[in-house]
This record gives sequence, structure tokens and C-alpha cells, in this order.
Amino acid sequence: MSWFLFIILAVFTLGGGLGVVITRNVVHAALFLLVSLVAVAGVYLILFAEFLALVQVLIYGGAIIIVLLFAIMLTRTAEYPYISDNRQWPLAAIAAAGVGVVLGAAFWINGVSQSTPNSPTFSELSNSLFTRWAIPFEVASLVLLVALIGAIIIARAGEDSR
Amino acid sequence: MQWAWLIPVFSFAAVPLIILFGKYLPGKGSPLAILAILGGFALFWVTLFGFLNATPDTEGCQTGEETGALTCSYQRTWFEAGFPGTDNDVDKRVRLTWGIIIDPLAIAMLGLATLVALMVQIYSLGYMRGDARFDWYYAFHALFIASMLTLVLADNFLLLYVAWELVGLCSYLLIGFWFERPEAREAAKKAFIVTRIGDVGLLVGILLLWSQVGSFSMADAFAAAQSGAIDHGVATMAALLLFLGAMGKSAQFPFHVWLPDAMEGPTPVSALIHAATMVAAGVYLVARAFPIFVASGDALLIVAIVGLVTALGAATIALVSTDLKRILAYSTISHLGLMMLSLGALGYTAAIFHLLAHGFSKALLFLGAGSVMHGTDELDIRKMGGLRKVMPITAILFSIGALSLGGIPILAGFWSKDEILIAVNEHLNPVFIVLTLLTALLSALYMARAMFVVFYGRLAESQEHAHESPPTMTITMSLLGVLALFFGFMAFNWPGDYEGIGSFLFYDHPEGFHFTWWLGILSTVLAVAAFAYAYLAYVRKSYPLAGIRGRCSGLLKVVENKYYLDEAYQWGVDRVVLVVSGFVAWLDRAVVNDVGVNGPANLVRHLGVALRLHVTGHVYSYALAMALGLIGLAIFWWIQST
Amino acid sequence: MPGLTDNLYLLTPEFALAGLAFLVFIIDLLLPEERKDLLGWLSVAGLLGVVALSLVMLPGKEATLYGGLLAVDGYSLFFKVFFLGLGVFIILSSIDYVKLHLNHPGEFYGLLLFSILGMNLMAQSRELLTAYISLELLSFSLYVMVAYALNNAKSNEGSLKYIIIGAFSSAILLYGISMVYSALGVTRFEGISAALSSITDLRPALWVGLALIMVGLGFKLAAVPFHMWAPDAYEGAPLPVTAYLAIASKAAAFALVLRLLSEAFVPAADRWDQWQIIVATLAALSMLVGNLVALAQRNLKRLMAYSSIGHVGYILAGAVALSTDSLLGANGIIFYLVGYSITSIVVFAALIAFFNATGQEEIPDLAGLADRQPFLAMAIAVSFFSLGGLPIFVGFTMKFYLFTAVANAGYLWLAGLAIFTSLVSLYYYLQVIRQMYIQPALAAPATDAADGPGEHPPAEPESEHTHTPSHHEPSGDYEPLPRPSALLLVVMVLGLVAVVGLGVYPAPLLELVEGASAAILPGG
Amino acid sequence: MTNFDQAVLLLIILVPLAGALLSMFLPRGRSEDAWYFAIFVSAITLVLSVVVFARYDFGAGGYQFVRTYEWLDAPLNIDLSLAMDGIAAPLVLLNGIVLFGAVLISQTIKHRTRDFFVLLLALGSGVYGVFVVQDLFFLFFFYELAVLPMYLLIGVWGSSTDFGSFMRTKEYGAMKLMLFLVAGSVLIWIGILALYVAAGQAGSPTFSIEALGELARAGHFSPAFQNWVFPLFMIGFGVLAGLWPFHTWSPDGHVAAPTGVSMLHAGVLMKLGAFGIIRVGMVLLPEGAAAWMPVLIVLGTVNVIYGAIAALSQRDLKYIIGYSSVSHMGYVLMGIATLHPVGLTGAVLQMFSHGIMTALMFAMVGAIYERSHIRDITVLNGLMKRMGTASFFFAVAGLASLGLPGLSGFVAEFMVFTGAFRTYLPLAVLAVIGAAITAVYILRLLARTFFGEADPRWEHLTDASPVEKTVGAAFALILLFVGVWPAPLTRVINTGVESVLLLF
Amino acid sequence: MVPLVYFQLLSAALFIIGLYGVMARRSAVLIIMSIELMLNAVNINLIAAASHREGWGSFVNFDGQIIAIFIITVAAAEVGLAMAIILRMYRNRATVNVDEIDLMKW
Repeated sequence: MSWFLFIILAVFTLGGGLGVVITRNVVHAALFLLVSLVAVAGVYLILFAEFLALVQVLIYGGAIIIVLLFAIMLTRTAEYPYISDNRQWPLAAIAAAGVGVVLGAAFWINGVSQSTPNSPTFSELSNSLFTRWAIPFEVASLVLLVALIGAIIIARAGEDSR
Repeated sequence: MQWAWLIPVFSFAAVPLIILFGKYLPGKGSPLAILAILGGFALFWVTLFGFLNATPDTEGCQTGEETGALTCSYQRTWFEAGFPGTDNDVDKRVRLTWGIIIDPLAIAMLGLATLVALMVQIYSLGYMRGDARFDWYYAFHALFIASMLTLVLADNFLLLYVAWELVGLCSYLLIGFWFERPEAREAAKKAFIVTRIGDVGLLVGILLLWSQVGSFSMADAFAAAQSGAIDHGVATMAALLLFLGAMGKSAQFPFHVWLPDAMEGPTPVSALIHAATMVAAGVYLVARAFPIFVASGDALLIVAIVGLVTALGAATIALVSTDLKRILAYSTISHLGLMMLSLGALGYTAAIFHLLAHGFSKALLFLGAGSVMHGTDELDIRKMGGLRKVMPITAILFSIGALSLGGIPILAGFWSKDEILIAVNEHLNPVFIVLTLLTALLSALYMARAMFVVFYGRLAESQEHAHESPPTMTITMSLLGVLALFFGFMAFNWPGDYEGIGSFLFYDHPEGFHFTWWLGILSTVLAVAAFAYAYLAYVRKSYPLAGIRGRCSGLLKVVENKYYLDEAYQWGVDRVVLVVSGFVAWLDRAVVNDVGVNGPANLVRHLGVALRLHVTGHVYSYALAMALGLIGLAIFWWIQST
Repeated sequence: MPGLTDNLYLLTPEFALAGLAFLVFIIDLLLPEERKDLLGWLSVAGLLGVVALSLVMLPGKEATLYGGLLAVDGYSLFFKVFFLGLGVFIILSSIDYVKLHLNHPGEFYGLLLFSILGMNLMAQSRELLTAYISLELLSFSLYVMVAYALNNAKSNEGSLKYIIIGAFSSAILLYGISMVYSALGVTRFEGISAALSSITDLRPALWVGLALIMVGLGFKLAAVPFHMWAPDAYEGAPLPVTAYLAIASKAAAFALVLRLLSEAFVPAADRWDQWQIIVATLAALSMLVGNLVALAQRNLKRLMAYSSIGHVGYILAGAVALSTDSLLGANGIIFYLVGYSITSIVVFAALIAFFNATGQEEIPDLAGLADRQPFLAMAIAVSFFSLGGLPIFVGFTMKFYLFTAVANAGYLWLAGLAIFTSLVSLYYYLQVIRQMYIQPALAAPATDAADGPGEHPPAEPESEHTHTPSHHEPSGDYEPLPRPSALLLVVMVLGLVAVVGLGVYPAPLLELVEGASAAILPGG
Repeated sequence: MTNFDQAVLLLIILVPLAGALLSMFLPRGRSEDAWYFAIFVSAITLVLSVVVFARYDFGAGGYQFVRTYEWLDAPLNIDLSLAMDGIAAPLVLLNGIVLFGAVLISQTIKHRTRDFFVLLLALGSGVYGVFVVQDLFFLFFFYELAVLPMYLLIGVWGSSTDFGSFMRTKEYGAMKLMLFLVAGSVLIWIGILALYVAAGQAGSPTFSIEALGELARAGHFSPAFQNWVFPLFMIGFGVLAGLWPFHTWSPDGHVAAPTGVSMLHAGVLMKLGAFGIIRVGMVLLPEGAAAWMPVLIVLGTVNVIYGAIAALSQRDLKYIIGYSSVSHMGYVLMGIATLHPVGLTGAVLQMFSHGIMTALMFAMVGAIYERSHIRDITVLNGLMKRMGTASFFFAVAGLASLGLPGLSGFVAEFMVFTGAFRTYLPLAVLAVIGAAITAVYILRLLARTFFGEADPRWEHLTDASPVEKTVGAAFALILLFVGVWPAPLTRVINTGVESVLLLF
Repeated sequence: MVPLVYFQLLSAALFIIGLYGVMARRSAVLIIMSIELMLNAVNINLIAAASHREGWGSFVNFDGQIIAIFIITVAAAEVGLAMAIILRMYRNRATVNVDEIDLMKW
């Protein structure tokens, strides 16, 4: 059963991913991305990471895809639907394959260990997040703040003095 | 006698004084120089009598083990290099000394040098009057004679070399004294460079001896040579190297080319160079280092051959030269060759005797020529004639010199030349004596030619305004004339204490005066015949010279062009030295610099330019590079870890 | 976890810094446009306050917070003060520039303060995620600051490239973290080091993961081959930001890398021996590529970018010398960082002054600067000589120290290569000095900057036999530049004093440095 | 030891450095002030140099005026230890003299005068430092300090020359010189690091020359190690000493450099290289030195001959002197390579003698160039008529350089020949021949430029200024003094040479 | 149960797809999307490891999930900021194609 789910989700994850990097239409790419991200959320589920699955769907599926779509709309150009790869894509493919071989080999040699996935409860997770990981958490909030301020400054229209 | 070192010091001391204060002194400082050399001359006598009275017990004196001759020497340390306290170990240390040697050879040379220098300096008062650099002239002069005197007195090879080089420098300064004239400046340069080439040999020879003996001291070197401590081959090598130096200084073939050109200097300077200083130094060196030459034996033969070739070749050129001073110059070369020949023939005493006799005569001749120049501003003998009428004193004195050098009996030159003939006859192959006699004949012939053409016959029209020289010049010439006349008698064993120059000045064993009658008569006949012939040819004009000229025109041309030696050297300098030098300079710029230096520099820079292309400006290629780096790093890391 | 937050007060400086940043944002809202430079002064004052606070509170304190996430020790104190000091100088150098050329000064200073906070945390992190988040705080601020010249296409472009490559390398770094985590189950440095020294059959996933982390950090350091963003970001960014990028962000990255290597890798001596060669390779590549490519640059910022890549190579070479036996390597790196930063501050302060006066930033524009504004020329020349490694400047001493450490670690070839590339670097530094001192000031900007050895102007055919030395008397027709502002002068003078002072007598600094490195390499 | 003795070596380094720093605060624009101040500073250093030389006790020998200042403790252990031995003493004196002369002669610098003297004094300080420090770090520190100002000194105050077939700009000369010297120091640096590491392996990591020397004597440096490290020093320092084929920076640099800089550079700076080979290479790596000396002496001989031959066909006065420096430094290298007490003494004396003579030549060439703006010997002629004093002093220097007895060059060269004669006879002969070639180019130069008819083109030239005359006379007198009585120098040098050669 | 290694391989595959996208795509927006794929690959890896890691170490270690939360946060911020910059770029240059964005190179 979990094998079946895994394969299905893996197909969607990778298929969506491939769609993102292969399709010639940007909007399609964003939708492929959505497919992939949701499938990833599914993967989280079969790993019993329900909270993460939730976060994934909310933030990625909800926020990030929307931002991306907005950006696509705002930066629309005539060739956008037919955007293609740059000239070095064969090299890129080779390099990516190389990285894949390295990573795959590393994981594969690591060996197949049988164990049952389990997951912390929400309260364990949040407890840890706000005690042990409090500092990174606070810093992460500052990161968000910085991104926010930056995005506002940079993207605000009508900045053309000086 | 210990104070003999002051002889050169007087003159050395005069130099800076004249240079610094000459402008403000009466006579522009010339009296200083003359006083200095006068002091030297006086001290020479003191030294001479001191030496005559010296015994092996006198401080610093000893009798040579082999020769039995008395030698006195006095040293002070100059400086030391290397480890202290390891005396005479050539690998540890060298100790250099100031030292003087007083022996008959040195004394004879001292006498010649001081006297001739004194005469020349007094003579120059008149000759150089009014010259813009009068003070410098006397300064150089003083330096010149001081160096020569140091050379003569040096008891070690290093000091000798020091003085040797200074002599070379002074000849450079004096030959080029009128440096505004390109010929003078070129001649000076030539003199310095040519002699300098010989000096390379001298220095190497000195160092070779040092490395064998462990000391620069002549006494040590001679002792080693005589005791056979020096290997025969090394002795020959050293002797030849020393002789190389002597060849340069004494203008032996093929280094003689500088001497005729050296005529570009003021004439009194020529007198000094030719009689007492520069060229005498070479003969003096060979005489001084005679033990080494003797130890070698082979070297002596080379000396003799070089001497003979020089003597004969120069005599032929003198015969056809038309410049009065050049005739004298070639004559000097020829006579120097004779001296060398004599030394090579073991005629040590003869050579020195001839050196002295020739010195006085040649000084006289040059001063005479200077007087002629002073009176006529002319040196080409073809434009002269009959000067006897306007310059009688000069004419007489010049004639004395010419006769003396020509080998007319009872004059100094006759006796000394005769000694040489004897030595050659005794010790060398018969070919040598034949050629030596030929040289003697030629010598008489060219002297006679010069004498007759210039002073006798009809007074040339252009010379009518000529006048006799001032007394400073004529008086000094007269003194030299007296010496040229009577110096030859020094050879005789006079009654009393004086036993002849051969017992005063000797190598190996004292020799009394001896005379080989057939040689004496033969040489007399030859000399007289030459003078007679010249009289007929140049004064009476009764002998058709043109015929001879016509018949030997080819030979004549070669001789007139001085056997094309100058041209050969010029070719060598232009085509070899300058080409090599130009090549090296080009190499340095085009290869070493442009390829060897700029090459790598450009390579690095172009590498930089090429390498920067990897930053394409496209962000995806940055990512690609990172990915490739990632692969490399991961694999590298993995491999390292297992 | 009991006692997890007992020592929270040790983070007071960080909280104060964050507070200061918020204060700046708030006051920004209240100030009128023309008084915004007060914000700079406020930041400076605040930073100095935080420095004082740190110096009062922290010396001698040794503590680990949050179960090993953060360390408060001599090392972090040293870097804290160092970063805050850098911040002071950067802000001082930027006040004029910001007033003249940039909008939104309040946010500028606020972001700068946040990024300093990020740097401080980087130096303190003892855990991969904390380090990563701190690093992102720094990076995000920098992304924004690089883009701060909003209507300048180059600024946009630099920022875009920077953020793309930054995010890309973040992903790689994170993947590395995930692999380390999946292999070991820990992300704390001491856990990694314990695992490295104990586990006998370590797994490839760990190796590859660590390699990926090095790639991610390599990006931040701009080590070859992860350096290509740097020239573009440097060139695009406004000058003070370039300075900040070149100096502070690099120093912070090294602070992190140094702690990571020292605490995680070096104690596992056997492993570290194997990995030194990898670091050495990166170092060698960085020196070579950085210095060689710098030869071909015309833009001053770009030149500084490549030169800084070269310097990264040297410092990485120093990392090879890290060992538990000797503090030489760690000392060398920290000393080098300090020296390099101070020297670079002088360079950038001078460049900012020059830019403020002329708006130019190409090398040929500097022609005749020695006549037009001698002090600026002197400042640049001195700091370039220092960067080129010549005495009596700190550059010489720091290089000597660092290379000695490298050689002492058995990597004489690497030290040799470093010395050689220093020579190469001297060439382009001299080219700039040449522009300033030898080229006459021209009315039109000079034409060709790059003729060094090897390029002769074509020979004049008519110059037949004599050579004609040309007399280069300076023509009087140059325009003097206005004096640099007092602020920049102060920065430059202080910097120069430090450059010379540390070059002549670095002992006091090295004592401090030793305290710092002893904290991360207790065995040394 | 008096207090003065304890502080004098530090003072001798610090005085010019402090002078340089203080000069920076002189008011800009009044060039005379900077000159006067530099004269003041360099006069003090000259006095210090003379005093320290005079106070050196040659009877006792060894290192004197020893003083150590803590600079950096463990783990690097660098101390500023100062000491002077018999080899350094004459060079310190030389630097004092030449620096003073160079400052005096730089009266003609009117452009950015203050900066010029700042750099010049810094250069002098670096040179002093190299001679008197006993620590490799500081030796290298001062070595680089001496090199550093050269770029600007040549680049800013130099002159570019078009030679028709090629061009030498001052930028080129300065850049080439700088890169060359720094390239040399790359090797030196590597060598120093190698020594440090080797000392560390022997148990006591140190940069102290004294401590390293003890390690060397104790045999802690293996022959293989010495054999590969010594060439680093030999070539590295050799670059500065003009070692063939790394000499080419020298003529080009001199052609471009201003007078005072040429004087200091050819006069003193090139000696740093030879000094480094002795002080570092030979003392610390005796076996390596012994193994490499045949190479060095061959290169030295090539220097002598090659430099002389190349000088023969140069037309630019400064090129001639530049190549002659290459040639003369060849004697120094030969003397070092003989490993013979006399040869080595000769080498050190040659350093001194060449320093003075070449400085004098450059000073006089500078005087001529200042007035005629030309240095082409085929164009200049008859200068003796117009610039008698300058010509005279130039001739004196020229004669010293061709090894005329009575001037210092002879004594030094003679000793080098002597040493070489015992060890490498054929090369010694070649070197003597080189000296003869020197005579050829010097005389050719004198004949072309100074003698001959007065040229109306040069009628406007005035003779040397009082300052130039003073410098010329002083230098010429030194040449004469050393040539006539070298003992004051040699007895000091002997002690230094002895302690070096006892290692072999 | 699916062994850990398959999740890891899935993550690796997604990672290299993202990697390829970054290197091969022209549009800056698509590059950002590819980076998001890579980050998701990281998260899969982390969460899979965290889920299979019971009993390792001194406490039940679910740090992987925490890290994943942070990553998602940062990723969101990153996308926001990147989009702002892309937008600014578009306004200034009227393009978001990275192969046209090469004012600065070499």
C-alpha cells in the first residue's frame, strides 16, 4: 500500500518537476510546480509528517504559487508563452546527471535500512520549535521582515527619482 | 737608502697640490713638479751611493743565493684579507705590502727615469708655454713619473701591477692631453686599451705565480723559480703571461700599434714615454722577472722571436715613414724589439744597457723633434730640409742622437748595440744574428734619412721663418746630448773602483766589458755605409731613389701601410667585437627582455584576459559552474574520505 | 529542556542590536527627508553602544546556549566587536553616499543593522541550521542592499544574479545539511566532530553532504569555482554596499567557516588530514583565478571583486593550517581577516570619496589623482600596497603570518603559490597606482589602461639616430577634486593608522586574536 | 657597552623612517623645505653610520651592537634583533654615504618634492634594516620596504626615452623593476618559510638567523633540503643583485630612474641581493651553498662578460652604466661563489666600492642630463670643455670601474680574482678579460662624450652645481682613499668573512 | 514499508530536476521555480530522515522536521524578495530573460 502511494506520489512529484523545467509555457510551469508541491505534501503524509504536509500545502500551494503567478502576470512579455531553454541546456543536463549520479550513489551505497517511519506530535514539534529552536525561529522572523521590507522598497512603483 | 720610497712620493705629492692650487701658483705649479722630480733625482744619487756602500749586513739587504747580487728591500703591510695568522697559505689569506727593492736594475732605471723626466719637465716649460691646461700637464707628468718610479722600485708583483696600470693611465692622459683633437683622443684610447689587453696577461701571470708561491713578493717568486719549486710548464706559462704584459707596454708585435699613434700627445710626453717610462716598463718587467724566464727557457726563445720580429718589422716601416715623430716611434719599437731580443738571448746586461743608452738618445731625438715642431709647426719630413741653418743647436743635438742610435762608434748606441749583437751571436741560432745585423743596418739607414732630410741639404722655402727654441729646451737637450755622446763609456772597465756596467748590473754572474771584433767592425761598417748612402741619397740627391721605389712598389706599399695591421685590427673591432657586442645587446633586449621577460608577463596577462571569459555574465552559467564544482568537490571529497 | 535559556542574558547585545534596527525603522518614519542622515549617526552611536555593552558583559564568559546552538565565547566576542566595528566604519563611509545617491536611508541603515546581527549570529552558531538562518539574514539584507540603486540597471542585475545564485547555493547547502542529518541525525558541530572521529564506517552520504555544505559556504566566500556572482554583484551594487559585501559579508562567512572547520572537522584529525588537500585545492584555484582575472579589469569595483576572490584563496589556504596542535592557522586567518578588512575599508572609503566627487569608478578615471587629490591617491596607494603584501603595511605582516602557518602545516607548495599570486596581484594594484601617480590628469578620460610590460607604442619611423627622452612634466591643467568629506577623511585616516600600525606592531592585536582562536581550538 | 651602542642600530633604522613620516607633514609646495629636511635627516644617518662603523671592534669581530626587541611571541617567535658584523658594517657605511649623496643630488627634484623624499628616506631605512637585522622576518620586511618605493620613485620622477627602434617608458621600467624584484622576493619568501618549517621539524620553529644558524651547524638541515632551498635564495636575492639572466630590470630601471634613485639603487640596493646570499644563503645553508657555488660562479662570470659586452654597444649613458653594474655585480657574485676568504672579502669590498663608484657615475650623468636632456653618447661630445668638473668626476668613477689601481675598484676586483684564481681558474681568467672589456667601453664612452672638439650644440651647458661638485668630490675621494688604503675596510670585513667561511 | 533510501532517491531526483532547471531555463521566474523544486527535495530528504530516525542520539530526534519548517519559511521569503527584484528588473529593462541580462560580465 505505501509502496503504491509512494510510486504514485513520486511520479507526480517528479513529473511536475520535469514539467516545470521542460515546458515552454511559463504559466504551465507554475501549474506543474503546483502539482509537484502538492505531491510532495503527499509524500510528507506517508512519512506521517502531517504538520509539514499542512504547511506545505498552505505556504507553497497557497502563497508561493500565487506570488509566482503574480510575478508572471506582471512581467508578461510577448514571448512568454514560448519561453525556451537557454543554449547551454545540454551541458546543464549533463551536469545535472552528474550530480544525480553522485547523490544517488551516495544514498544507494548508504544501504537500505528497514524501519517504520514515525513522527512527533504537534505539541512535541511546537515545544521543540519554541524552546530549543527559539533563536533560529526569531532569526527566521527577522529574515521574513527583511524580505518584506526589501520587497516593498524594491518593487514599489514610481521609484524613479535619482 | 730606506728612504728611496720617497723618490716617487715626492712626485705623487705634487699631483694633488698642482691640481688644487696650480692655478694660483707661479708657473701654474710647474716648479712644484720640477722640484719634486729634482728631489727624486737627488735622492737617486743618495740611494745609489747608499747601495754602493751597502753590504749584506746592511739593514734589509742580502745577497741572492744563486746570483750573488746584492739586493735590498723594505716593506710595510698595505692590507690583509682572509684569516689572520695563517701566513702564506694561499687558501686562507693574502697579505699585501708596500715594498721597495733596491738593486742595480732598479737603480739604473731610477737614474734613467729621474734624469729624463727632469730634462723633459724643464724642456716642457718652454714647449708647453701658454697651454690652457699647463697645470694639468704638470700634474699628469708628475703622476706619470711617480708611477714609473714606483714600478721600478716595487718589490712585489702587486705593487708593480698597480704602478704598471697607473703608468698606462698617465700615458692615456698625456697622449690624449689635447683631447679636443679627435686623433689625440683616439690615440689615447688605443694606447690604453691595447696595453690593457697585455695587462690581462700580466695580471693572470701574477696571480698564477701567487697561487704557486703563496706570496706576491718577487723575491719569493724568484727563489721558487730558481730552486725549481715551480713546475717548468707553469714557469713557462707564467713567464709568457708576464711577457704578454710587457709586449703591451713595450709595444712588441702585434701590440705595437698604439705607439706610433701615441705621437698625438705633446712631444715631450713622447720623449718621456719612449725613453724612460711607458715602453721601458715592459723591458724592465722582463728583466725584473728574468729568473722566471730563465727557469722556463722556452719562454726566452719566444721573447727573442717576438723581439726580432718587432725590431725588423718596425725598422722597415720607419724607413718609409714620412712623419718625423713616427719615424722616431717606429725606431723606438724597433729598438725595444732589440732589447727583447737581447733578453731572449740571455743578454740581460746588454738589454738594460741598451735601454739606458737608447733612453738618453731617444729622449734627445724626441726633444729635438719637439724643438723642430716648436720652430716649424711641421712634422712631415718631405716638407722639411736644411733646418740646420735656422736651428743649429737643435740640428747638432739631433744629429748626435741619430748617430748614437744609428750605431756610429763611440756614441752610446754603438756600444750597447754591440753588446746585444754579442749576446745574440753567442746564444742564438745564426739566423738571428743575420737578421739582427739587418735590423742594425736599417736602423742606421732610417736614422740617417731622418737626420739628413730634416736638417741638411737646402733649406725648404716654407721653413724660412723657423726659429731656434728657447733655452729651457736647448739646455736640456744639450745635457741629454752629452749623455748620448759619452754614456757608452760606462760599459768600460775603468781604472779604479768602477768595473763597468756589466759588473754592476748583471744577472747570474758579473761580466766584464768584452768586445767581439768582427761583429764590432761589421756593425760599424754597416752603420757608416748606411749614413753614407743616406747622405748621397738625401743630401746630394745623387742616388735615384725613385728607381728603387718603382721596383719594389708592391713591397713598399705593404710596408708603407704598416703591414696592414691597423686595418686588420680595425676590421677585428668593427666586424667581430662590435658585431658580437651588438648581438649581445640585441639578445639582451629582444630575447632576454622581450621574450624572456615580457613573454611570461604577457602570458600571464593574456591568461588573465582569456580566463575572465569564463564569467559570461549569464547567471545560468554561473550555476553550471557551481554544479560542476559541486560534482568535482563531492567526488574529490568522497575519494579522499575512503 | 532544563537550563536551556538560563544564560539568555548573554544574548543581550544581539537583542540590543535588533532593537536598534527597529528603532531606526521607527525614527525613519518621524524624520523629514533631509534629516535622514541622522539615522546613520544614530546607527553608529547604537553600534558603539552595543560594542560597549558587549565589552562590558561578555569578556571571560564561556557558555553554550540552547543545547549547543549558539556559543558565547572569546571567538564570538572577538568577531562581535569586529563586525560591529566594521559596521561603524561602513556606515560612516556611507552616510555621504546615501545622502547623495540613495533613497530610503532609514531602511538602508536598518537592513545594515539586521545584517550585522546576522553576522554576529554566524560567528556564534554551532549548529548548521542556526548558521544557515543567520546567514540568510545577512544574505537577504545584502540582496536588498545590492539592489538599492533602484533605477540602475546594473544594480538590478547584480541583485538578481546574486539572489538567484544565492538561493541556488542555499538549496545546495540545505541539501548538504539534510544529507548530514540523514547520515548522522545531528546538525551540531560537536556532534559532527564526534561522529567523524568515532564512527568507523562512515557513509558516503555524509561525505557528499559535507561536500555540498562546503559548496554552499564556498558561494558565500566567493571561492572558485563558486565565485562568479561576486564580480557582478560588486559592480552592480552601490559603492558602500560593495564595500560591505567585500569586507563584512566575507569576514562573516569566514567566521562561520572557521568555526565549522575548527569545531567539526579539525578535531577529527585523521579525517581532517584527508580533507586538507581539498581545501587547499579550492584555495589554489581561488588565488589563481581571482588574481589572474583581476589583471584584465577596468572597473574598480570589479577589480576589487576579483582581488577579493584572490584574498579568499589566501585565507582558505590558511584554513589548511588549522589543527588541534597549533593556533598558527586560526590566528593567521583571523589576523588576515582583520587586516584585509581594515585595508579594504580604506580603499572603499577612498573610492566612495572619489565617486562622490566625480561619479566615476573606472580605473582610467583615476588618472592624475595624485595631483588632483593627493590624500585620496595616497590612501588608495597605501592600501593597495598593503593588499599586495608590502611592508610596512599590515598586508605584509598578515600575509607573512598566514603563509608561515600554511607552510608550517606542510603545504609549502600552497604557500609558494600564494606568494606567487601575490606577485601577480601586485601587477594590477600597481596599474591603478600608475594611473593615479604617473598618468597625467587628462581632460578626457584616459584611453588604454592596460599596457604593462610587453606593449611598446609603435616605434616612430622618423626618429632616426638619436633617442629623445620625453619629459613628462605634469601639465598644470588638471582640476583639483573637492576635499573628501570630514567623515571619509576620518575613516581613511583611522584606517591608514591601523594599516601602518598593525603592519609595524601587530602583537597587541594578535594577543586578542589568540584569545579568539583558543576558544574554538582549545587544544592548540 | 654604552647606551648609545645599544640603541644605535635601532636609531639607524628609525631615523630615516621617522624622517620620512615627518616629511609627510611638511607644508606642500615648498620644495626647498623638503630638501633641507631630507638633508638634515640623511646627515644624521650618515653620522650614525660613520660612528657605528668606526665603533665596530674589528679586533673582537663577530656580531656587535646586539640588541633584541620583543616583537611577537609564540607561536611565531619573531624578535627585532639587531646586530652588525664585519660584512654588514661597510655596507651600513655605504648606505649612509650614498643616501646622503642621493639626497643632496636630488636638489633638482621640483615636482612633488616632499613625496620624493618621503619615499627616498623610507627606501634608505629599509636598506639599513636589511643590513642590521638578525631575523628572517625582519630581513624580509626591510628587504621589501627597500623595494616598495622604487615603483613610485621611478614611475613619477623618472624619464621615458625613445630609442628609435624601441621605447622605454618610465612606467615600463618601474613596473619591470618592481615585478622583477618582487618575483625574486617570492623565492626568498618561500625559502624563508621552508627554513622555518625545517627548524620546526628540528624542534624549535624560529625565524632568528642566529638560532637557525645554530641549527644549521648542528646539522639539522639535511643536504637534500639545503640543496633545494639554497637556489631559492641564490636566485631570489640574485635577482636584486643583477644575477644573469635575471639582470634585465637593472639597465631599464636605471634608464628610467631619476638621478638620486639610480644612485641609491645601483649603489646600495643591488648590494642587498648579494648581502642576502651571504647572510641567509651561506650562513644558514652552507652545504647547499657549497653545492651550488659552481653554478653561481659560472653565472657571475657570465654577468661580468655579458654585461661588459652588452655595455660595449650601448649608446645611452645610463644603459652603459646599467650594464656596467650588471658586469660589476658579477664580480661580487664571483667573489661570493669562490668561498675563498680573499674572494669573499673582495666581494664585500667590491660591493662598497661599486656602490660609491656607480653612485658617482649616476650623479654626474644626472648632472649632464639635467642640463642637456640627452644621454646619447653619439650626440653628446666635448663635454670636458663645458662641464669640466662633472666630466672629471665621471672619469674618476669610470677609471675606478675599469679597475684602475689606486682607486677602490682595483683592490676589490683584484681580491675577487685572487680568490677565484684558487678555486675556478678558467673563470678567473675570463673575469680578468671582462675587466679589460670594461676598459674598452669606459674609454669609448669617455672618448665619445667628454673628449673631442667642443660642440657648439652644448655651449649652453653649465658646469656642475656646487652641490653636485661636492658630492662628486666626496665620492671621488672615497674611491681614492679606499683604493690607496683599503685596510680600514678590509680589517673589518675580514672578521665577518672569517666567521662566515668557518662554516665551510 | 518503503525504505528510507527510496525517499532519498526521490529527493535526489527532484533535486537534480531543479538543478537542471536553474541551469537550463531562460526566464528568471522559472529559475526561481526550479530553486523551489530543489528546496522541496531538501525537505523530502529531511522529513524522511526525521521519520526514520527514531532512537538515534540521546533523544527522539525530529530536528529534520523543524529544519523543514524553517526552510519553507525562508523559501517563501526568498520567493517574495526574488519576485520583487525580478519585477524591478522588468520595469527597468523590460525583460526577465537571464540571457539578456548580461550588462556585466568578464
